[in-house]
Amino acid sequence: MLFDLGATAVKLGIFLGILLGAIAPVMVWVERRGSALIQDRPGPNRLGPWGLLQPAADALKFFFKEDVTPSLADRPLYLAAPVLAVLPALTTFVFIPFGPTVEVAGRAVPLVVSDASAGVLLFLAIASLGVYSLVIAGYASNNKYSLIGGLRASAQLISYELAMTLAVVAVLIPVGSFRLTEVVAYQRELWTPFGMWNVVPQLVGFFIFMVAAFAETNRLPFDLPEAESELIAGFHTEYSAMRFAAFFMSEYIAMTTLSALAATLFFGGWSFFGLVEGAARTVAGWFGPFWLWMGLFGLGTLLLKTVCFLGLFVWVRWTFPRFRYDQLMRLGWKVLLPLALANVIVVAAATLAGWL
Amino acid sequence: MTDLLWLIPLLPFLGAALNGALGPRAPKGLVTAVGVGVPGLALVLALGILWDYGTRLAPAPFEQVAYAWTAGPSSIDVAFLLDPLSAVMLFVVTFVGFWIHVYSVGYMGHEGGYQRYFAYLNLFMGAMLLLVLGANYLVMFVGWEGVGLCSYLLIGFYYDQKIPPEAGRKAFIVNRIGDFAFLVGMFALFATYGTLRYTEIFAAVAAAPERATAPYAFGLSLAAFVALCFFIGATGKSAQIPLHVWLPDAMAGPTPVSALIHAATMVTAGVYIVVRTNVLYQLAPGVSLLVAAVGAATAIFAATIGLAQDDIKKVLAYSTVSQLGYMFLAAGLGAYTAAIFHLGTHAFFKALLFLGSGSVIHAMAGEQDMRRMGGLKKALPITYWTFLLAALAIAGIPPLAGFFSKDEILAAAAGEGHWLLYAVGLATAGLTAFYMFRAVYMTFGGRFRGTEEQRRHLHESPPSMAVPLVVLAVGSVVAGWFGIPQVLAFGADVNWLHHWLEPVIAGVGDTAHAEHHLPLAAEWGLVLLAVAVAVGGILLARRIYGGDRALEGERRVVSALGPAHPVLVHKYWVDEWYDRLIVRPLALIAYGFWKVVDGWIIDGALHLTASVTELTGDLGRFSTTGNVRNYLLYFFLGVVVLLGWIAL
Amino acid sequence: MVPIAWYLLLAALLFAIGTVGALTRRNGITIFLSIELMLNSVNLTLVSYSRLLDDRTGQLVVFFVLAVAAAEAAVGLALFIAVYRHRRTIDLDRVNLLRW
Amino acid sequence: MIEVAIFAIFAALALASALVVVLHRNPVYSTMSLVVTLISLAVLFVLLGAPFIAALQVLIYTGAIVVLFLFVVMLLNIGREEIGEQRGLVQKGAAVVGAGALLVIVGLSYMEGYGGAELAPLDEELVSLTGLAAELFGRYLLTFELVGLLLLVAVIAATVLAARERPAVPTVGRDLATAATLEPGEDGLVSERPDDEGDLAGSAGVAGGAG
Repeated sequence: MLFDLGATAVKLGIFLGILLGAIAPVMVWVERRGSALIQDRPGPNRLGPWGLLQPAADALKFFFKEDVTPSLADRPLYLAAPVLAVLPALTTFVFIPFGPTVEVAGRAVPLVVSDASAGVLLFLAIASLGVYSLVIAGYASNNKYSLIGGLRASAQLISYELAMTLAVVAVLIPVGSFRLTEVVAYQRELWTPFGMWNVVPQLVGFFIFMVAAFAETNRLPFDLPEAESELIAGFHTEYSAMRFAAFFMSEYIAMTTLSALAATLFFGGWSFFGLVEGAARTVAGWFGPFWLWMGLFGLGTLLLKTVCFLGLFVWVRWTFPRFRYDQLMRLGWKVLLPLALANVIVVAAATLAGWL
Repeated sequence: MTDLLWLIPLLPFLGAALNGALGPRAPKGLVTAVGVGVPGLALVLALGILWDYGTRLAPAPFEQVAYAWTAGPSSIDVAFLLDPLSAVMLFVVTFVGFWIHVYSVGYMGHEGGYQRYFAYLNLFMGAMLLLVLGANYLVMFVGWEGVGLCSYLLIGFYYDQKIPPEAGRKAFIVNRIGDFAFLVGMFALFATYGTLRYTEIFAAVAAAPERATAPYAFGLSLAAFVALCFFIGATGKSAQIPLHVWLPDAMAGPTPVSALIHAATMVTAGVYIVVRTNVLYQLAPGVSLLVAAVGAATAIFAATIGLAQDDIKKVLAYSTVSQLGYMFLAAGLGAYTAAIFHLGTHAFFKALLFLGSGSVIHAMAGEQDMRRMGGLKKALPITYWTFLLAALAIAGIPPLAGFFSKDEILAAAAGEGHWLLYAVGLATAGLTAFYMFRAVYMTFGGRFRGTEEQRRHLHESPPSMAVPLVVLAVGSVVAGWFGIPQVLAFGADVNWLHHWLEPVIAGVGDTAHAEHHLPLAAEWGLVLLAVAVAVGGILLARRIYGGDRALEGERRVVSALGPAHPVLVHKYWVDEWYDRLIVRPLALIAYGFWKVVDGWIIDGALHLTASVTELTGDLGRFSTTGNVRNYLLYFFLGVVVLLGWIAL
Repeated sequence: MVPIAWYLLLAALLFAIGTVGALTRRNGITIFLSIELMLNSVNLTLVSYSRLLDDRTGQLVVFFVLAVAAAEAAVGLALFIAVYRHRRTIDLDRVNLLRW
Repeated sequence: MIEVAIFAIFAALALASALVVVLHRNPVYSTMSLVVTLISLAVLFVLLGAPFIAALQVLIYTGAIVVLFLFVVMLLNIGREEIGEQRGLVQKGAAVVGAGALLVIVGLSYMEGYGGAELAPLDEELVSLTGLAAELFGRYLLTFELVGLLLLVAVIAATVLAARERPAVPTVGRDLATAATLEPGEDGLVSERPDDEGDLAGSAGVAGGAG
């Protein structure tokens, strides 16, 4: 009992540490340097080597900026919005596995915070709660740009959630379970003795998932809720200081979790064609317990894949132009959704045929 | 050939439909072709069928079912019956009818509504044929009503004038009174025998007379009851007392119509139906006697009126009524053959008379008052001679048609020993001769008394009118030769019609009576007496009206009659009495019903329900506030109550 | 172990609250929300029974209720949008043309 | 023990937020507190051994339906309810009384029904998803299809109803009109879908309803 609680606490701690301590600052840096790289300019390079300390400076600035609350704002909601933004983003990570179930002091410990039977469902459910923060922020700011941004956000998120969910469904059909651990396990036995990544049979689904992910995170080319050229900064126009930072971070965290999910669903999650276990076993042969190395290597692999996706996010952001709103809606409803449905049907048929 | 029987009634209906569809703009030639061609076809067809039927050795009644009208246990079909009786009627109707159609072409030539006229006339032909050919009372009744309708339409043909439409309405309503009784009779028959087919009913009656003679209603036996009802109907159709009032007014219609409908065919429908139902009449001696009495009364009554009329058509109308009286007299006496015989002969010479008068009126440009005529002999010779012939025929001068038929009736009266009836008949014969020749002399004799332009307008009728006159004249001569009594044939049995109608007039039970049981001498005496009376009437008329003495003769008569004359002129004020005794009270009652029953009770009830509804609505509407939450509340509270009722 | 009656009572309470809301509020949206509340209390009841009777049907019915609620929300809100366009309000006391 | 605690907490939360839903004058607050109610109910569902239903609850209700409400609230920019003169006091009183009566009736019947009913230990079979899916696409397949049809109809109806007839002046940004008209359709369209997908993807497909 206590042990389990402790294990869960440890796992949670690890994740929170990674997300808040590592991913967010690093992403800030990556974003700014990456944009500079793409736009062929130096970017932040004064603080520390290659400006590596820039994020810290940003954080400091956020801490010390004045926290303005518009006088006509709906205060309680205005204050609640940023929190609502961060919470779901952080929570969803608990369903991402970073290793198999291992022996720790004679007890079986799954290397995942929560292995609920409705895992993916809960992931999506909680992720879908993120909408509220944007809408509430937009409304509470009592500012028409913010309101429009919030409205856009709600419409856009709901629209693309469909496509994304259906893509996930297509992945889950052959697996036959909502547990992400099962998804990973499935990919480890698919076709070859070393397993095969879902991206191969599910290429279409992967494409849909990624596009939807971009929209879900309000990233370019789908960042209309905060399109600066039209809405200043959309729903978080009025926010400043740490509350603004909260939105900022929540966006990065959402990106990260989605990337992790993508990695887990389509790229074998923590596994790498059996190499990870192998490496863990060999290293454990020299010293240290297996479960430790297993966890570390699994987490490492997962992070590696995640970071690749994050890079992709940045790359796309600075490369693509922004959609117009009606184009966005048309794409979501008239292209992605039918495509996803067709994909689901095809996959279901293939599963019945026994190919997957 | 007889299989085509159903075509005969159908053809005129088709003609009527066609002419009706053509519309007033239709070319006259086409209308004429249809209007006259159709009855012509019917005539040819009828002659063919009659020949085919008559030349059979034993002409059994031929019945043909056009189609089943009503289904069920007691089905009533649209069926046609061809038996000796209907054969005679068929011939008369088609023959006279056709020639009157031809006549109409000339007579109506200048009138408006030419096509409408022929449509009506064809329709009448169809209905009349339906009447005489129907194999059961219902089909017959359809025809019966049909002819009534046509009569109404044709009397009111000049709907833009005042009198004709009223006359039409009068005819229709009076007929309806009779029809009502007729319907009751039909119901009684149907209720008793479960069928309306002639053959079945008569067979049933003949098989079990006691059933028909059993007391039925109002202290009458079934036979008596039905016979009475039918007779009332007949009085309506055939203008017998007390329902005779419509016929004289019916003269408001075009003259050919008067000839065809109100002299030759339709008005004889009553006689026809009585004869057709003779089986029942034979079982109801009382009613038969009533029929005879009414007939006789009508005969003399109408004849007397005829004395005082100045309108030529009125004279003919009353003579028609009186002749019809003769027929009923015969029928009532059981001399059905005589009735039909007289019906046939009368059809010819009365039609001829009317057509002649029509030709006169035509020549006089619509003038109908005999006092303004006179001296037309030279102007319209054909008309004169034919008219004279017909007058002789109706007066009963041998060897013309009227003589034989009338004599047979009188003989029957005498033979039955009803001397009163005989006397009445004889007197009527004399009166008939008198007023007919009064008409002849006033019209054709003496000098012309009309205006100048009438004189200039005088002209003999066109052939289309002349030819029918001649044909019918021939008819009025020979028609009588089909029923020459044994006596007059010096014992030779040449009474063809008598034998022909034998199967239809089969005596039932003991009521079968031998006709001639008078000594031969008496027979001859009666015949000579009748002829003498007729001649006397003629001579008297000549004495009074002959030559140029028409008008002062009239004056002499008037003074001679004294106070009686106005009575006759005003037809015994029958119309006035009816108006006082029936029409006005009826109108009063109707007014009361309209004001009280309809106005207060019925409408009142209606308004009451309406206002109650409105009141409840006014009270209830406040529950519909239009506010959804209130409705929701009602609903919810209801649920709570229900739930409490269930749970606790 | 929580006695099932508690769940049921909780559901009943929620239902009552929802009812009062639906019957007393004037704002269409709020009424709609109250109705959703009632639906959910029913869901809770259903799930409780499926637990009590150890029968899955209750959960399935909840599933259908969810679907139907989705449809209801879609149509209902569309209606509100339409009403608002014409009357510039969704105060149901003002949308009462259908009256005497 | 823990279970009782969790139940107590979330039941209280649900009740409180429900009261806010009903009583608050601002629709936005009502909506948000409805979200709270729903989530706490979801937790109770988990306690009752229906995690799948709980997930769906969050996914469909909070993730889609209530967002829809919020969206409409904002699109129509419905502010605080006009504090008009206190109309319909009778209505209010009757409503409260009726609700109280209902509560008493139901409560009494529950109490005498399951006052001390002890629950059988939760068996995994009840919780398992596959069983649920099997039954959903077995006994209730027809119902499922019908619900799909219903949703399809709802989509069409909503689109037609909300479609803007010219000239139309939405209170908030015109560029949202498309969204406004599309919006209501959305969850309909998707949760109506699984019936094309056939059997085992079904339950997952319903998750698609989350959209």
